[in-house]
Amino acid sequence: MATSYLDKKFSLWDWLTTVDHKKIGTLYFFAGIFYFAVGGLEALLIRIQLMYPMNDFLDGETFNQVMTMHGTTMLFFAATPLLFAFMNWVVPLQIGARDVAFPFLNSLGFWMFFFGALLTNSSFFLGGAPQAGWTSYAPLALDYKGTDFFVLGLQISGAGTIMSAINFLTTIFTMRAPGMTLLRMPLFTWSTVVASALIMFAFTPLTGALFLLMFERMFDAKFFDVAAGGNVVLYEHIFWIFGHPEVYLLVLPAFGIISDVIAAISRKRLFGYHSMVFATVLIGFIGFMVWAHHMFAVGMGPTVNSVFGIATMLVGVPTGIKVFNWIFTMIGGKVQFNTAGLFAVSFIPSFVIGGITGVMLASSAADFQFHDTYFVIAHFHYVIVGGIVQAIFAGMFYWWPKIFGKMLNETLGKWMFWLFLIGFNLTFYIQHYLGLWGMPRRVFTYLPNQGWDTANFVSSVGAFFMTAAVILLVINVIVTFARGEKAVQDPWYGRTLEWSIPSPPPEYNFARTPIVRSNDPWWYEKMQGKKEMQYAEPLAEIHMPNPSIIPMIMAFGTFIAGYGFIYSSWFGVFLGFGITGVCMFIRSIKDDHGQHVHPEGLHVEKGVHHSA
Amino acid sequence: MSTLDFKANGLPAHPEKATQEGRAKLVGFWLYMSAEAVLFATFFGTFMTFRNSVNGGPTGAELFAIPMVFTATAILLVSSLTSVFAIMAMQRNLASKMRFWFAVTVLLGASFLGLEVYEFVEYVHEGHTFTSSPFGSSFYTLVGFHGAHVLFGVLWISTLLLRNINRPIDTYVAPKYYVASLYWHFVDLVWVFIFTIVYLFGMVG
Amino acid sequence: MAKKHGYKGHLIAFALSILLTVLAFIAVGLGTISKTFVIPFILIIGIAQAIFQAAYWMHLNQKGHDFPITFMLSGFFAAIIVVFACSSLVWW
Amino acid sequence: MVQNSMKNWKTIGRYIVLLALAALTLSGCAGQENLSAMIPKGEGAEQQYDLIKLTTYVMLFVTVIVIFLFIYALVKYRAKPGDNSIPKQVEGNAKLEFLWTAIPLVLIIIIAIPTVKSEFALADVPEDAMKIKVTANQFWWEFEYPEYGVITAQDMYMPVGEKVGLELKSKDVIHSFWVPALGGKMDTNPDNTNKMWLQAKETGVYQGKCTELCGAGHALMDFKVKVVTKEEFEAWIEKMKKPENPAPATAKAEEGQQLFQKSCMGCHATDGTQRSIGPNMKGFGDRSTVAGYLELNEENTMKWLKDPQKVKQQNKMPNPMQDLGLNEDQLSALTEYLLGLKLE
Ligand code: HEA
Ligand code: HEA
Ligand code: HEC
Ligand code: CUA
Ligand SMILES: [Cu+2]
Repeated sequence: MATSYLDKKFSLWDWLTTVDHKKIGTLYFFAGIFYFAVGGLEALLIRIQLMYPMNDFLDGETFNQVMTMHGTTMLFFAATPLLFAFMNWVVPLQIGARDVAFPFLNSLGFWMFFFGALLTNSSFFLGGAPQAGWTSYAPLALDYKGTDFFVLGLQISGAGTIMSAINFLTTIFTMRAPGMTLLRMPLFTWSTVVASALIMFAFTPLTGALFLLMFERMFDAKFFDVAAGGNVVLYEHIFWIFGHPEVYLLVLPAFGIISDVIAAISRKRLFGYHSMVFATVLIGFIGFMVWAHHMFAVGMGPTVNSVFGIATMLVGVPTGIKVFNWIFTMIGGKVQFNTAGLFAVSFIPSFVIGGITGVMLASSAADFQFHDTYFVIAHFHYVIVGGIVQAIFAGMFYWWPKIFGKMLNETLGKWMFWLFLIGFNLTFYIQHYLGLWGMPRRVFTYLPNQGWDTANFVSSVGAFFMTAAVILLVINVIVTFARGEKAVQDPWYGRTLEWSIPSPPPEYNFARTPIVRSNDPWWYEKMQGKKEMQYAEPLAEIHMPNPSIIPMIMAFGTFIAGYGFIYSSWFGVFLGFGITGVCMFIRSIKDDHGQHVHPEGLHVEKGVHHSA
Repeated sequence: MSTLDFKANGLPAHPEKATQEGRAKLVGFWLYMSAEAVLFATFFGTFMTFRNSVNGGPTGAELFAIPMVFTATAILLVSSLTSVFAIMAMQRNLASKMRFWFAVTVLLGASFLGLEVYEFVEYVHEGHTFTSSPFGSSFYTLVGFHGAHVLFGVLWISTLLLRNINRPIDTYVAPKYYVASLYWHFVDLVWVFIFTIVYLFGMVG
Repeated sequence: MAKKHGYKGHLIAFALSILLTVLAFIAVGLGTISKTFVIPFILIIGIAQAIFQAAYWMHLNQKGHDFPITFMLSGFFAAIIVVFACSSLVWW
Repeated sequence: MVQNSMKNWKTIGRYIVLLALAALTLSGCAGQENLSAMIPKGEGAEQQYDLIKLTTYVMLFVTVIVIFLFIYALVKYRAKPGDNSIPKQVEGNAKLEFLWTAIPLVLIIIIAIPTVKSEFALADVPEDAMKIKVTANQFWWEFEYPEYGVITAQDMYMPVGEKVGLELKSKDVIHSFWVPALGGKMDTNPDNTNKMWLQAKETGVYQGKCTELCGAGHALMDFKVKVVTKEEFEAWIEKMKKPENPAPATAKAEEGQQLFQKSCMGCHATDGTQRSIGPNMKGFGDRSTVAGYLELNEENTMKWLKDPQKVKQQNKMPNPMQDLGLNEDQLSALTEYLLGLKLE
């Protein structure tokens, strides 16, 4: 058997310099889980504060900081990197590639995210976190020092995110194995395509919006100075042009995970593959034209509200196509309820509940009542926690054996599933009612005798169930690393290419590039009675990229420059950008032809280097 | 999949996309440009919003003068053409000719920047500054951001030229040159919108 | 259309783009043409010039560029939405 | 086989009953009167509640279908232990796929039409309606009645049954004006004026909330809408218009008045026709709250005056003791004076 990419002894240096997509995926994963715990802890603080009326556990300012950082951390520093982890782990394997198109950029993207997240979170220790909500509306946000950390942290991590998106797209478009046509790509890969496109076109307006905030705060620009003729609604528009696609770019990869897992656990081809692809693209497309549904109460007038309301409802149609296709994949199949399966299956009703409340919100006249209340909180936690988080858990149990070569513990997994399911329904179902009963969101406390006490208490209890579930997950991971059951190559009787290679895969993934002859190529070969894929080439030396420390240092430079801006120190700015610039310079003048490795079974003399 | 399939006396017809790495670079760079287009659009949108919010300061019609803008435009257009010449030379494996045209491009870019700095200084004297009004803030954000791109392009192409001053053209460096020239075109393209939307619209009022 | 890219082709392209530019400047410089005409006129000229340059100088008209074209178009679409949002919805 | 599916149907039936029960029990609690959007007391809120109900029913229909299919799939197609056979691989089904594209479209039309209707109805502020100018401040509300030249704070008075046109604006950051039982919310922006109307069907005191994050005091930026009969409203206006306030009843209140004129008048008018930086104090003694959310009484007023920041973080009033140099006795005098500021 081929030696796996994990067989080498790893030093810290290896992890800092790695450009292997699997290892970068792992970095993303653990960073993401860490921030998920941080964001979850913040959620817990929120729920503890709101457990009783007039609770004085957190004061208004602290609460706003915790609430802002909860939203920011969860969306940008937990959900996004966790999904990027899966993209890094899985996409090259699914398309039969040995690496990504730009391994250097991939690593740079990770480190930019890492330092950006660090910078934003450091605000807690440096005079207060941002406290104007994850939306950071002007002019309120302009009042707080914490906003600088928000702006620069997101700017840095956002740049990393855009790079990664470009990298994934290029990989998928130039590095597919022969025969892997676009319409044979697994749905997770497809959703990566659309999500990456959304990143490219949505994170850029965010970058713009953040620049406006930054210039206003640091260089006294006048964009939002109403007395001078500025306008604060401009910021809302730009923010939501980003903000709405942002939530879809999170949910689409989740859809992708669910599509792959449901097909695998049902042992059945995904029902309506073509309409699934079409729906994915359509959701991404319509997603760009609905942003103003977050702004119905801004006062844009009935015509604009109606147009955006109806456009928003239309997103329900392609999403519905997906939901029914998943159900009909199960119907007629043989559904296996392992932990991955449980999470994938329970994704469906949870997401649908969140989706239909979304359609209710899209009814603009009714949204005057829903807007900025706990009804909205309930809506998006159903789609996010019931949807994205459950999909992430499903993907985790599903792909863990491939990536780490060990099976996560099923018993612990099932316990976790039930605790989590109960927990999040307890927490968020009741919040629909709270919203209708008049409870606004983003309140640090509330008066007694408004009929909200019991519901809030119930909601907080649910959060403890979720905490227990997450702790079980952490235990599960530790136990599995310590003495988990070894995984076989194809534990779920899988369908896609990643299951045709060893668990964990060798460094170069595919010793020989496979030929793809059908959708679900691995399943197809198995059905033909084959034990392995057909190959496009004989065994030969494999060209792989060199590891490099430069990306990390380059990202570190932006980190320094970020603090330079925050503390108005030109020295810091120049030092930081100087570091980054020197790295770029070195990178561009130093030729890097990569290295050649020898796949197992091929005897080539050691030490001979074939770079030109 | 060797990196270099160098023929004895010549290059493949399209050396920039002869290798997998080269092809990926091109695709990736196009993606990058489409993303940047949206970033510029954000600043264009901001500018459009505030183009009349002058806060008592000078208006676009009072500030902008045709000769200066036209000169700047002409410089940038010509530099785009020279970078095309450079790439054509590269594709014919004429290294020194390529270097010459790229050097011209860099010089033109630098003179554009000089002109822009001069222009900004003028405006500041007339009371049109970054902090004077939303119009000022959005003007300098947009035009300055473009200027920063020009500066980056100048530095980038110069670095490429210096680094490879004695090096023949091969399929390893060809994509680098090609991508740099694409970038330069992109910067020129953005300028087309800037002179139309910022300057010409501004003069019309 | 012209798929070859000799010096001549590029010079023609250049002449055209200078022509378009001059036209736009003249339309504005005359100062006599009404605003309602000039604004759309120079905008169209600008877009025409952009497409033109992208096709000839950036070789988008050559084959094998479907993918960049798709994304440039999507980017353009997103860009228009952004500009539209900012310039028309903000002051309602 | 037949028996088996019978059993499955029963299970599904039980689930549906359970779900319906859950829905019923929960819809039983509609929240608190005069606060909940589910107990509408105004024309706008009623329209919106109708829309909420309609969308809920349509969406419940969708959910029932999905849950039904879902449970069917789970129960019927769960793999039996040891069964490793491979099910038939199906590519799709064009008819079915068309069906679940078309039906949602129809459902969306069903929701969209009343939405648009109601949207335009809600935006249609009659020209001749009585106007109230609402100005939001961190973290209090000012209400101006331009036709009458009256300005007040925290408690908005309006006549029952009549459509009132609101013009909303903010002095600083964005806030949002919401009286759930009377109608939906509308943002108050610093850069332009928004319009909406309210029409109350019953007299009473309705709770209002600020629903756009506006700082640390956001949660406490409550206000009251007092819906009274037309006569009571006219009477209130008359009282508000009177320039003079009742003479202080005690010596202590007298002292308070002097202190107030010295230290507080700069920000707080006591004349109901004047605008001031802080809330207008005319009729303060008749309000239901101090600082918008604490019950109005001596203790709470003292609490506010002793340390406004503690009562409402980040609010814009200076600390009377530290910043204005008043001592506790003086505060107590001020309190007595303020509580005596009643309408007569
Ligand atoms: C992953 C995240 C995610 C997803 C997928 C969605 C999906 C949707 N969202 Fe949500 N939304 C958020 C995250 C998300 N949202 C967040 C974070 C906010 C708050 C931001 C903030 O203010 O902080 C928000 C806020 C938000 C608002 C603004 C509320 C307000 O502030 O007033 C609206 C309004 O229209 C809305 C609508 C929708 C709709 C219509 C969908 C649709 O895509 C849902 C489509 C799905 C279905 C409809 C279910 C399946 C379909 C069928 C079974 C077919 C039958 C269907 C029909 C007949 C319609 N969302
Ligand atoms: C990906 C996005 C995401 C996720 C996963 C979550 C998850 C959760 N959210 Fe969050 N939420 C948002 C995105 C998200 N949220 C956003 C965008 C906002 C709006 C912010 C704003 O208004 O600006 C918001 C706002 C928000 C509010 C409203 C705050 C307000 O308006 O005042 C509430 C209140 O209940 C809440 C609760 C929760 C809870 C209980 C969870 C739970 O699901 C969390 C479960 C996880 C845990 C409980 C982790 C437990 C782990 C540990 C405790 C550590 C253990 C570690 C070791 C042993 C090593 N969220
Ligand atoms: C700088 C201006 C300023 C000064 C001076 C000032 N106040 Fe205030 N006051 C405010 C503001 C602003 C508020 C609203 C605070 C809030 O609710 O956020 C307020 C609120 C109040 C309230 C609660 C009002 C209500 O409607 O519930 C009282 C009572 C009060 N002030 C009394 C006083 C007294 C007494 C003094 C003098 C000792 C004083 N204020 C001085 C600005 C001021
Ligand atoms: Cu005012 Cu919230
Ligand atoms: Cu949205």
